[in-house]
Amino acid sequence: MSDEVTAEILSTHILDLARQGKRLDGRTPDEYRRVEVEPGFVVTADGSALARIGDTTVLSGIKLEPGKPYPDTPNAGVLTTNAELIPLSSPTFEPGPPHPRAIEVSRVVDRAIRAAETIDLKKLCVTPGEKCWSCFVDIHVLDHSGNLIDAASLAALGALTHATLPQKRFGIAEHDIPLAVAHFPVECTFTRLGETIVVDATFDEEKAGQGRVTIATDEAGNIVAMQKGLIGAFSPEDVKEMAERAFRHGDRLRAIARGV
Amino acid sequence: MSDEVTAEILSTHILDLARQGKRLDGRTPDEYRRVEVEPGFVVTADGSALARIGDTTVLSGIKLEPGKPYPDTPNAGVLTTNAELIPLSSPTFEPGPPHPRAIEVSRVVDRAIRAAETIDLKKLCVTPGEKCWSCFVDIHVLDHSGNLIDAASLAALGALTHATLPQKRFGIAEHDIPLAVAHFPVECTFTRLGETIVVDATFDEEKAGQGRVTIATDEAGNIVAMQKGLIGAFSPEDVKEMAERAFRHGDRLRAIARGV
Amino acid sequence: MSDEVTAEILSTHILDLARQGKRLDGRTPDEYRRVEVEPGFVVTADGSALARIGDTTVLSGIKLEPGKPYPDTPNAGVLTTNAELIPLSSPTFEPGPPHPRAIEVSRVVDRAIRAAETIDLKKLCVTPGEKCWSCFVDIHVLDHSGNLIDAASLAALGALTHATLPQKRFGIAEHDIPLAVAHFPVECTFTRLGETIVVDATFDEEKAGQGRVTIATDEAGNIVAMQKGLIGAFSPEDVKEMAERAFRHGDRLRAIARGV
Amino acid sequence: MGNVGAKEIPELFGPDGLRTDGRRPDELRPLKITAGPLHQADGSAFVEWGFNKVMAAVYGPREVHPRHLQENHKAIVQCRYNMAAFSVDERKRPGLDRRSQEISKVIAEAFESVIFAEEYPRTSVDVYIEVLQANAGTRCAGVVAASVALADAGIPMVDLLPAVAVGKVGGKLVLDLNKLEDNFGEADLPMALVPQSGRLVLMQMEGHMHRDELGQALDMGVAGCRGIYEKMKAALRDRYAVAPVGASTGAAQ
Amino acid sequence: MGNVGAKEIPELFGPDGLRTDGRRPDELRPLKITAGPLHQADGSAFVEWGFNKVMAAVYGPREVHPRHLQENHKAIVQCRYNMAAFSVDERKRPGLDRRSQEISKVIAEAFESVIFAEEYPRTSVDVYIEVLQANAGTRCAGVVAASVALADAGIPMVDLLPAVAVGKVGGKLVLDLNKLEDNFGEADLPMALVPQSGRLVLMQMEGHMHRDELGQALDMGVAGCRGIYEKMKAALRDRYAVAPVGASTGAAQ
Amino acid sequence: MGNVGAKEIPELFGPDGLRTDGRRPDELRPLKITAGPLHQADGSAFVEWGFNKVMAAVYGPREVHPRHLQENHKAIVQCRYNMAAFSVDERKRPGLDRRSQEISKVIAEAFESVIFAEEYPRTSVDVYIEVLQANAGTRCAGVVAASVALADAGIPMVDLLPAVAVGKVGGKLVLDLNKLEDNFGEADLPMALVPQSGRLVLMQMEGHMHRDELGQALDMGVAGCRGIYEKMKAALRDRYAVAPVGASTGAAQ
Repeated sequence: MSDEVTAEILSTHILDLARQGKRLDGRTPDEYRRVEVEPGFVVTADGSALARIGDTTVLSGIKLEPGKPYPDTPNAGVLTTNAELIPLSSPTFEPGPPHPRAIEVSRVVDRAIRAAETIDLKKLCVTPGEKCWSCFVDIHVLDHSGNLIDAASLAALGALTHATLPQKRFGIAEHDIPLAVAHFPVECTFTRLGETIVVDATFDEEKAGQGRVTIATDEAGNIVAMQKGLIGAFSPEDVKEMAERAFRHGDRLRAIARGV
Repeated sequence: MSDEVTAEILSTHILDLARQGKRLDGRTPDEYRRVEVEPGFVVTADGSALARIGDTTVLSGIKLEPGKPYPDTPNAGVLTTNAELIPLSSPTFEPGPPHPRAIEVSRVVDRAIRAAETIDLKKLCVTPGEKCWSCFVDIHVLDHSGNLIDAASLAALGALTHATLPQKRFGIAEHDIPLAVAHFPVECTFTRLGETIVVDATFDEEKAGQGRVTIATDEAGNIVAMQKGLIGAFSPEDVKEMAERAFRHGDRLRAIARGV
Repeated sequence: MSDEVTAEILSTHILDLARQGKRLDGRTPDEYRRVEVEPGFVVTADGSALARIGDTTVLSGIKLEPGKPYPDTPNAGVLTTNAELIPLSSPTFEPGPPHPRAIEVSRVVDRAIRAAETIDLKKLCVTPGEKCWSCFVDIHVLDHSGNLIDAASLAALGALTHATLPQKRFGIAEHDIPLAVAHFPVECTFTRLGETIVVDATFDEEKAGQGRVTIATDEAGNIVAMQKGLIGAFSPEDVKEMAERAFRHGDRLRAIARGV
Repeated sequence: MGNVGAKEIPELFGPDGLRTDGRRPDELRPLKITAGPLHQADGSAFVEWGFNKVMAAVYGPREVHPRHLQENHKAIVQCRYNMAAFSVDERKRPGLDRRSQEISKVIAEAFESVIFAEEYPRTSVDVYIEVLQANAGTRCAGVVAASVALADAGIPMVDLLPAVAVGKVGGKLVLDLNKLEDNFGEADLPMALVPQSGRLVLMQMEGHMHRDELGQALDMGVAGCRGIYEKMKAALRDRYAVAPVGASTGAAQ
Repeated sequence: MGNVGAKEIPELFGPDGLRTDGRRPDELRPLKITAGPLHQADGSAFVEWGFNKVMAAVYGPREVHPRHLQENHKAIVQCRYNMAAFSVDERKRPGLDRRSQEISKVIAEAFESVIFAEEYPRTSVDVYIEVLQANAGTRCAGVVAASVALADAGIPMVDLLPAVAVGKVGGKLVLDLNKLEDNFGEADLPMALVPQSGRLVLMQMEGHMHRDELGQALDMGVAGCRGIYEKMKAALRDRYAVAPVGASTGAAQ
Repeated sequence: MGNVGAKEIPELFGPDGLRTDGRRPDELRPLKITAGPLHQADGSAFVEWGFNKVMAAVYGPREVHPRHLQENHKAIVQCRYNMAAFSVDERKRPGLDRRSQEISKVIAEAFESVIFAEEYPRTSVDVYIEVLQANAGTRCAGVVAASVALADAGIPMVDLLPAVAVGKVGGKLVLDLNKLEDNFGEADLPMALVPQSGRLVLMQMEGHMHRDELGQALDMGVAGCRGIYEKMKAALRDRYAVAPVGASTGAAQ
């Protein structure tokens, strides 16, 4: 039996189960796999966290370096988010320049961090128009069993939450100080399986899926980012319902990422 | 019938007609299609023009930015010409890094602008060796029905002719001033069809063609650039004759590009 | 007979000969082909040499330019080695970005030059942390008949030995002075053919080979770089024996490269 | 969005409650759609929307490049959303940046959600969007242009795809942000609607929108899309009115 | 190595002859090997060695990409050694630099020297090494991790490949350089051993080592490799002890 | 050309009417052509012309890379004109810049105009030109070298392709510009001639040349080409004189 046929049969089965509100691994449609965030995994980073959602594993590391503000935001530091979907993490990833799906992951995570004003970029400005801190959020996917965006978002938030400004390394001050994190956005991703919309899809569910929506919420009741992806369609009512579910999951995920 | 065979038959037909001094669209060998230049098409550019030669459409936009003179020309501004043969404009263009034929278009247009001293680059120098204006001539092909070089040259000249130095945008002066255009080069391109040499070849004529020669002339009787391209050969007598034809067409094309 | 079969037969023959201590071109296992180094081949370079080992020809050119020290070595000039395995030199090389085998050649040559402290980089520092000389060693392979690393190393050493600091070109002083070369590393490369290990393998021997070891020695009895490459294995005893052979050949090769 | 540390926020509503360009909160900018302006493409459209100028062309169904992307049971949609160097205030370096690549991806997925892809296995429908002059809302203008170009090319689809952004400006929801509003607003929510099913196939959002505002924002966007839908249909009608079917086929190719 | 013009060289041995981290000259840093931590890869291993953290994964034998590299009579080994941006003090730009490409090449060749490649013609065995935290010796840690990952993936090999560097520091030969020793030492000689044959399949060297020292350095490295070999075998035994063969197959895939 | 804003123009003619290097206006620089210096290439040539040093090699007809460029009814010519980093005063970054790509294109087209391409369908004739030392006129030197290399490789052609530039310097037309004349001259018109037919297959021009001067410039170039043609034929005769046909075939491969 070819891989294509096997995949087709598996997808059909997943959709059949979904019709009955069931999932292959026994979860309900609104249930996440086990979620863990382990901060401080990499000591060479100025902040780091390993996030696990089921078998999906994503590592994020923060680096802060002296930089120069962008001309149009002279009073703000610079934030750069980069996701590497390295071929180590999945048979579906190939070496080479960043694939659009890697770019999408990094941009959706970046958008939530930026829009939520997770870190106050103004505080990263040293001399307006001249000197600032550049904050790099690097995301390294290690094991891809589905739902990369949520895992990447948790890893990034976990890494930022525990990051320090390396003032000592750059001879700026005697001591490092914590990077001030002001807000805590988390992404929550939904996948359509027929008329059922499940949260935290596995890799196989993503392949069977008919559209994906990610909703990032903050701790104050705001939606800070959304992204519809893949082939499929959602009604406005679907979106409203997913948003409410995203807020419910958000509180728990946020607590895990912050380690509180 | 395969595409290749159809193209072969069309080329044979075009060459047969050429032997009788005729062309597929009824023109004489020395006749251009309808030529139009519409300046100011894009307001975000500091100068712009849309050039149409028959169904061929090319848009050029000028951008002027503060820059730094090249070390070997400390008293001159910097001119950069770039042509994008975007896949929107022809089934024969593919996405990706610039193809040699795109590079050729931009370099041939650039050569004429530069050699004719179209704009006095010394006037774009602000502080010798330190500060100058960088002038970008970007050429965007929208519809490729043949004779891209002439259309690109007309669009670029039209855009330069109506460009302004954006002194206000960069806080250099209260008012913008026109970019001083000193000379008006235009390119005129010929294609060999058997022993007949036609001007302004269509896409199909280019495919049937046996060599191409572009001759750029200025308003003072000078040849400022030439380029022989594609597979084919021309005698010195052919070149002399084409040059005379280029001067004849040049006056009319120049007037259209300048809008006078 | 396919190319693959021909190559297979040739390789078998080479290995058969090696078992008897013989080689296709009549050399003994420890014998180099004719070695020549012609300095000053290119006058546009600040130093240059053409190295020939049998039919293998490699040209190296040195360029010295004002630069900036690396932040972690503020008191030293910058050395950059680059090898181009251009498609002109072999049917097995293709155009495009540097292939790992080109990177390996440049890095192995660079490692020997750098580790041997061939040029005292501190003397290339002009103003600590601010200004220094950047020394570019460019290696251009012209004819690849095997043993590129040794030929590249000889060409680079020959070019450095005769290089001058172009103080005049950059208006730094009235006169150019010689680039001070302090040490003279040469690489010596071995190839396993069964249990025989030959020096200076030809292209065909390299294809039949079962592993390659390069050992760079200086004039003072030091090993300054080593590199095992290709598929194959060597015992520590093999390595010790090759090192002794590398020292023996080193003295002669060094003299040829220095032209003394 | 994203203008942290930038200059002071200007006033975005007049005393009459109208916007800086005189529009009501739920009013679209002027929109002009021309179907079939290009001769080489299999289908094309030109959209002038506020101060945006966007050209779209469609080629296909045709052979897939690069070949390994080919799918055995359906056509794929490949999209290239590109901004001309001179389309923005500060010259943009030619080539696709990360933003353009992301937008290309979500637009391709939006169209692949409405095209009858199974009818053309092993082919590609190539959608090219060129932003010639940008002034906020280029991705929606691109979707509208590409959708009309797809229809012009005769690609079978469930429906046309009207698209528009809803934003939050000075605490209020407004339709179809202009550049000033985009720069200084609190949220931007572009979307593309399948009018026939009432479902969204493209949706992105960035900024701050309270959970209570989402429903109203979506409703405003859907209503806006329905208005745009009419203009899209009219543009296609005009195209055929000018050139009857037989002739237009020639012109479009 | 390579720190010409850098700051003063610190003291690298204590009065007791021990190294800055308290090790004897021929003593390894703490080494922990975990086989099979990843779920997608066909085989994987995680190595914590001193302050290094390196993950390796193996996929294959599988179809060759790009196709033209395929060989008719054997499998090829493709290796990608990569450093995460945050694995070093100064952020590393993502993507393979020249050093990573060279290391990838010599590691691929080392494994191709021990794999029974003829058993899988026209396939590729893909070895991915990700350095997550670097502190001198990452290529050797990568070889050790990749070797265990290959075994975990069930790829038939002559033997495992233990690897370690010997260095020269303050004029003395030492095993398994740490970062300080690597920065200020006189020579670095990483190697990988086939324990069964006693031969080396990876060897690089940089610095100054007198001809009389080479023999001792190689012997020290070989002895070090033999110690590492035992830990590699133990890690694979632990892997099967935790999950019996049937179960582990599932977990590894 | 192109030295707008540069230093003052030096005197380019002596009181005797001779040029800075002592040549008459229609006199070539010293030209030495060596056929067949390389061993790997199917054909090769080395040209020393004034202070230029240019090597050319030809491979083919052989399989086309990349494959999709293959043509069913003829061979294609692929050309790569490249300048070594050290060939010019200021070090050139390795790799093909836009100028090199343009020159590669027009040279490939020139040779494709004279090769009997129909004899080798579905193949490529690959022409590699390496400028090792540059001093004005490298594209013409490259064409001369490549043409001899093609003959050395036994590729059937209508004729050899001599090439030379005519320039305008201090208001006068001169043959074969040197570097000073190229930097400070008013026009540069490189061309390549098919002696047999008297037609040009390569021609570029940049600068200012009055319409009345063109005829004389072309005539001067054609005459120059005819002189170079003799030297090219002599180089090929020397090649066979040294090594008789049977032996040379081996040496060239």
